[in-house]
Amino acid sequence: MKRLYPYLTGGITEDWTDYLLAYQEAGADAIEIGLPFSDPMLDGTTIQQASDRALRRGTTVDAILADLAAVRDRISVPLFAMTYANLVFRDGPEVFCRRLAEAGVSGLIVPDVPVDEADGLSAAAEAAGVDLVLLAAPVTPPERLAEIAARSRGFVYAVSVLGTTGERDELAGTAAPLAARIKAVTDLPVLIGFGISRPEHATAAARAGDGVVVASALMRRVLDGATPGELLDDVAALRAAVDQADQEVPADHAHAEVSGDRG
Amino acid sequence: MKRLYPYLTGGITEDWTDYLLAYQEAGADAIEIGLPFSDPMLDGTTIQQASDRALRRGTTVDAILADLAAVRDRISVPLFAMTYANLVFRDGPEVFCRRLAEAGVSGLIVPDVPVDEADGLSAAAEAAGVDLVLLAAPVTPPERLAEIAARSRGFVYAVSVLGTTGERDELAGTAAPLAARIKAVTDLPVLIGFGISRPEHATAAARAGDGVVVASALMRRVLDGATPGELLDDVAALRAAVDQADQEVPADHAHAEVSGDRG
Amino acid sequence: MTVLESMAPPTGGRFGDFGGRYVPESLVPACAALETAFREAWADATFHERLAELRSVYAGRPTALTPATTLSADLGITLMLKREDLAHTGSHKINNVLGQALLAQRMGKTRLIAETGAGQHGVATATAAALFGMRATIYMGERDMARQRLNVFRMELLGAEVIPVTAGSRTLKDATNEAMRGWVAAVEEAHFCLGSAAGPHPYPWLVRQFQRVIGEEARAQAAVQPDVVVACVGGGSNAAGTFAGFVDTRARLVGVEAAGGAAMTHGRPGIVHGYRSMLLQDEQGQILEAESISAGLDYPGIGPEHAHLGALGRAEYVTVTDDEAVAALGRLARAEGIICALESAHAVAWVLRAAGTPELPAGSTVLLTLSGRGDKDMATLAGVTE
Amino acid sequence: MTVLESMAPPTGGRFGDFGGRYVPESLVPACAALETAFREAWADATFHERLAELRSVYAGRPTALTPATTLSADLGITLMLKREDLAHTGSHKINNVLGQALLAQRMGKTRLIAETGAGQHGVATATAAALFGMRATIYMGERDMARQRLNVFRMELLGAEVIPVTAGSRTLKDATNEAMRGWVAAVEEAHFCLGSAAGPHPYPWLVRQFQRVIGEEARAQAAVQPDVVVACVGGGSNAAGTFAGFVDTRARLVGVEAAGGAAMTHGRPGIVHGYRSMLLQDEQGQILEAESISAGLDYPGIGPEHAHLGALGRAEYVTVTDDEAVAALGRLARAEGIICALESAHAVAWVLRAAGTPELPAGSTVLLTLSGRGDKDMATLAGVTE
Ligand SMILES: Cc1ncc(COP(=O)(O)O)c(C=O)c1O
Ligand SMILES: Cc1ncc(COP(=O)(O)O)c(C=O)c1O
Repeated sequence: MKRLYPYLTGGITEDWTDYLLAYQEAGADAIEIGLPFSDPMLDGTTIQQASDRALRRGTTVDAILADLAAVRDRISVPLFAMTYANLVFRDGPEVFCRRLAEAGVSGLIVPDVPVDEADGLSAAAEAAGVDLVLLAAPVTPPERLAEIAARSRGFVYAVSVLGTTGERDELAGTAAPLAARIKAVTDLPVLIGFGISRPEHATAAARAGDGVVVASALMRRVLDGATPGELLDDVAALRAAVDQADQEVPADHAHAEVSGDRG
Repeated sequence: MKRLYPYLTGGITEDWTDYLLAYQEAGADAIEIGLPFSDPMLDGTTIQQASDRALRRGTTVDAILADLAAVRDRISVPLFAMTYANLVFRDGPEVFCRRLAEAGVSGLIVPDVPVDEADGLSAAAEAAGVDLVLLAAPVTPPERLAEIAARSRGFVYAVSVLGTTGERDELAGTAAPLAARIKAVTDLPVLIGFGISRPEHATAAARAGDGVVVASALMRRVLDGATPGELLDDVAALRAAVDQADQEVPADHAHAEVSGDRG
Repeated sequence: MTVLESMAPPTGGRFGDFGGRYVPESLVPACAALETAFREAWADATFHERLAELRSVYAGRPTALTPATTLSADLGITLMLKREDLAHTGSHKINNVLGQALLAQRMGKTRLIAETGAGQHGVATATAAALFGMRATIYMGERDMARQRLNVFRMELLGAEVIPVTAGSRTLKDATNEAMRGWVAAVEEAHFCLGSAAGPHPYPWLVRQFQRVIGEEARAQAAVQPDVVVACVGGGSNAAGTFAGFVDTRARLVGVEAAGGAAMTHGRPGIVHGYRSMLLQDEQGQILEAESISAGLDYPGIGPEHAHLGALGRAEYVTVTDDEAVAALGRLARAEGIICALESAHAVAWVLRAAGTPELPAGSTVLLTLSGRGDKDMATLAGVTE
Repeated sequence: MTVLESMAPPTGGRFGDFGGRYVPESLVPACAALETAFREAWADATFHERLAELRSVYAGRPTALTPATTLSADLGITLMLKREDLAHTGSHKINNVLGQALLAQRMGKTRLIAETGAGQHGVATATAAALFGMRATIYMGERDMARQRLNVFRMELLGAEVIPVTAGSRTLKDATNEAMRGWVAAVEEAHFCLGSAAGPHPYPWLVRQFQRVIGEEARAQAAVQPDVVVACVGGGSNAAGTFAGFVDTRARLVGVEAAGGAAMTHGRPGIVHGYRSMLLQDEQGQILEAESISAGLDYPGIGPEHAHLGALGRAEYVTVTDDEAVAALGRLARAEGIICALESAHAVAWVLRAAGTPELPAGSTVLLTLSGRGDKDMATLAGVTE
């Protein structure tokens, strides 16, 4: 089964956890929760705006984790926190990971902590029972890719494109080859993220890997005022698109199709 | 008899020669006529404005001389032209001096042609029968003063002050000592000019020298729209003030009085 | 680690507890390639020759060391000014940029990306790009663009594209984020020409190496070796370059921060823009906006080497207010006929304040780096003084 | 008179038929005293040492000689740029002003009076006054003050009094008249720090002697001796200083005037501001207002030495329009990363236009003096290009 991991910026609205429930209801396999940071280096305009809005609302990591704890018993899918190094190292990675675990968050993605800087965090995450997900990029060289895959937990995040998060007209031609390279060196699921903006991108990406992460396309809707109910429909459409990849062709063919975008 | 040489900017109004006639009627011993130049380096604001206005009216040296020729038979006092080097050297000093003579102008004052630069001009003036008046300043050293006095014709112009033309509240303390120094080396009349703004200045200066040149104080009135009749009264008042110097005390005493201003 | 070691190529990109390479995976190979290229270049005599040639025939180096005669007499000290204001483009930023552009060319890059605050680094980058026939893309906060219109125009005249950054405080911090995002998207063709001794490894080291010419020249020029060496600190490049010339002497090293951007004095350790150092941040770990009249010091972080030198006690960090800096700029202008940048005026202000106190005893010999000239700040100052 | 003699101290203040001392009697003793003081100083090794020291530790000399690599390749010539833009305060004007301030100090003067057009000479004078602890009074046309606001602010910051001149065209010509009037009134305490190789004797000679460091440095720096030496000409000081280094060589000397201020090309002999030279004037002998986008070239006269060199055929004088100068400034910026002053851009524009034509054949080696940097002109340019 191909996976769908939709993203939500924590604390974006007062009742932000309603979106989580809607995502779950629409068929999310797991949910990524952004812990907003003032300087989200790897994020494009949409996630920057979402982070800004959440912070201007007065959101904090504590508040988000408290909100999560409150809905914890209604959420059955795994939750991954996505945030930046400064928040993780603020009180030390041990404290941070323990608090995640206590709030029911089982994974962590920190885009500005590459594998070389991950030692302390890896250990802390492991000790707290949190999966530290590492990211791989199209420019990652083979040996390094192997190391990332080996040290990643939960899944490997394939950054589809040389660029920030944000919607794009086409799925990057770099997505499928990267997914293939990662799959060649690991048995962990490989999720493709960055720029999955339309159901057809989701289908194509899910074909190439084991599933997709969708962030900006959903957050733009939330920023525009769409309700949890409306988001449920969006996620459901993505779910259908991802599922389509399951019903089709071998990976080889899918690969060729996706990389066709390159020309 | 102490002398009064009032000044008028040529071409300042359409009927500017009416002022000449008024000056004469009021008792001027001679009249200085400014031939306006665009860059009157030694003139203060009043004469600058008068020159500007005359030039903006379209005045030229030719036009001024033609106007003069037209009233020539009604003017019996000597006329001195006062202007700057560029107008004098424009077509060569010979041509320039001849034209002055033809228009009935018998003297020439060029403040930016000091004695060191005067050779050619002196010769040309002499040939045309025009008196080239040289100027002496408070800072002129003795030997140089003797040379200036020796080479000046008509009179010696004593520049009363280190400064430009323009009205001042008091007659400069430098005026009388300079006049005395010049008189000691020449038999030519010594006229004091620059900053003779009020009748009492005129009296004091006339005491120290052989008479006064009055320019800015009169031109300010003309610029303010005073009529030839009004200027007649102004010049008459100066005439009276100058004449007062005649009725008095020996030169020695006058000198002491004026230089008293210094302290 | 001893102080001297701390000035050597950092192992694993660390200065003590600070530094590192906290960047997205997309940038790791580029940073690594840059490090390799820099190590090779730095070991290559031809590279040094070309750099030396550019510095002297193009950038106006060596810059003068000027005795501040009047101020020295007034203050009872011996004050020498290292005149980076005389360098081409008007500040020390050109030293770094010429080095990086040479390196970028060596690496086959065709484009330079840079962030800028005061615009001095942007102008320097645009200049080097023009000189090397490269494209330049300069990210600049909208607020800084308004404060430094002259420099925006200069960059455009030099053929650079200036991209207004509207996120966050719309100043240097946000421009840096956006430049790094721009680099992520163009990492194969573009070199990120970072403007201070900050950012991910190898930048803090590499930038300091390109700036050490300041300190080395000054040391060779000074007739008397200084007791105290002073420089203003934004990201910390002019200070790092100056200190590098004196770290192995007994001279006290003093870095002067803007009171509103004083990462050393008011910050705590944290990670931003790819490196770990002292940072202005709130209780939650959100980065704070700095507030300084001088765009070049309006930055919440500081280069990791400074955090390390501070932790070791080898360098001291002090702060100066906007008002003190403005007054110092005027006093230097009237006393010595030198209009320095508002950034540099912070260093001057500390000397004015400290001279004759135990902080800077009478009789001291002081070397102060004037990091740049003040032309760019005239509009700001006119606003303040009118 | 041979050309070489024409470069020696002029007899009676004449360069051939030009020059002289056409000033009010009140100024004659001051001019004479200045001449004497200058002759003495120039013969005094201590004076030269002090001047050399100031030039190097304060003003950033020697300035670089930069090969314009890209333009040279594009134009098929070898173009070298003498970088007066790197001198302290941003132009060659500082060379003259440091010399005159030293001289004024030697003469016991306590105040400097100056005229300024672009403001560069005013800034330089205010700078020297600050450095020497003298008062400075700067006369500047109101129109130039509006065009060069940055420089007005710089002068005031340096402690100078800037007096707006509202007479005539409200530009340099009128400021010069007013400065001379101001000098007449303060001749005992004040030195008139004239800004170009114009004015009454000994100024044209004295200013050229203080500026010859440009040409002499360039000659020593150039690996290949130039076939052609080019500089822009306002009053003519940077050109005179440049030419002085090459007048005894076979190099062609080319002075570039602004088309709207081309005294050599469109003027006739005349007398203004104390000297006889080529002048823009009407049929009646009234001085015309020059019209140039560059305030420093917006002057109807030219130094008498140029009139003489032109009459002898030793130097050529050509003109460049505002549009050509603006385009040249941009092209130099994009090709070499140097934003020069609009004045200097006139010299660049001539090279761009002439290169590859019989006027400046391919293969020529050209030395061009970049008289100043362009910061002061950004507002003007923004107005033109927007
Ligand atoms: C003139 C000047 N000085 C100092 C700085 C601060 O930078 P750093 O601390 O890297 O020297 C800047 C930054 O723009 C600057 O323009
Ligand atoms: C940069 C620059 N170049 C040239 C000139 C023209 O003066 P000169 O012809 O005396 O060199 C000026 C005058 O202000 C100037 O500022």
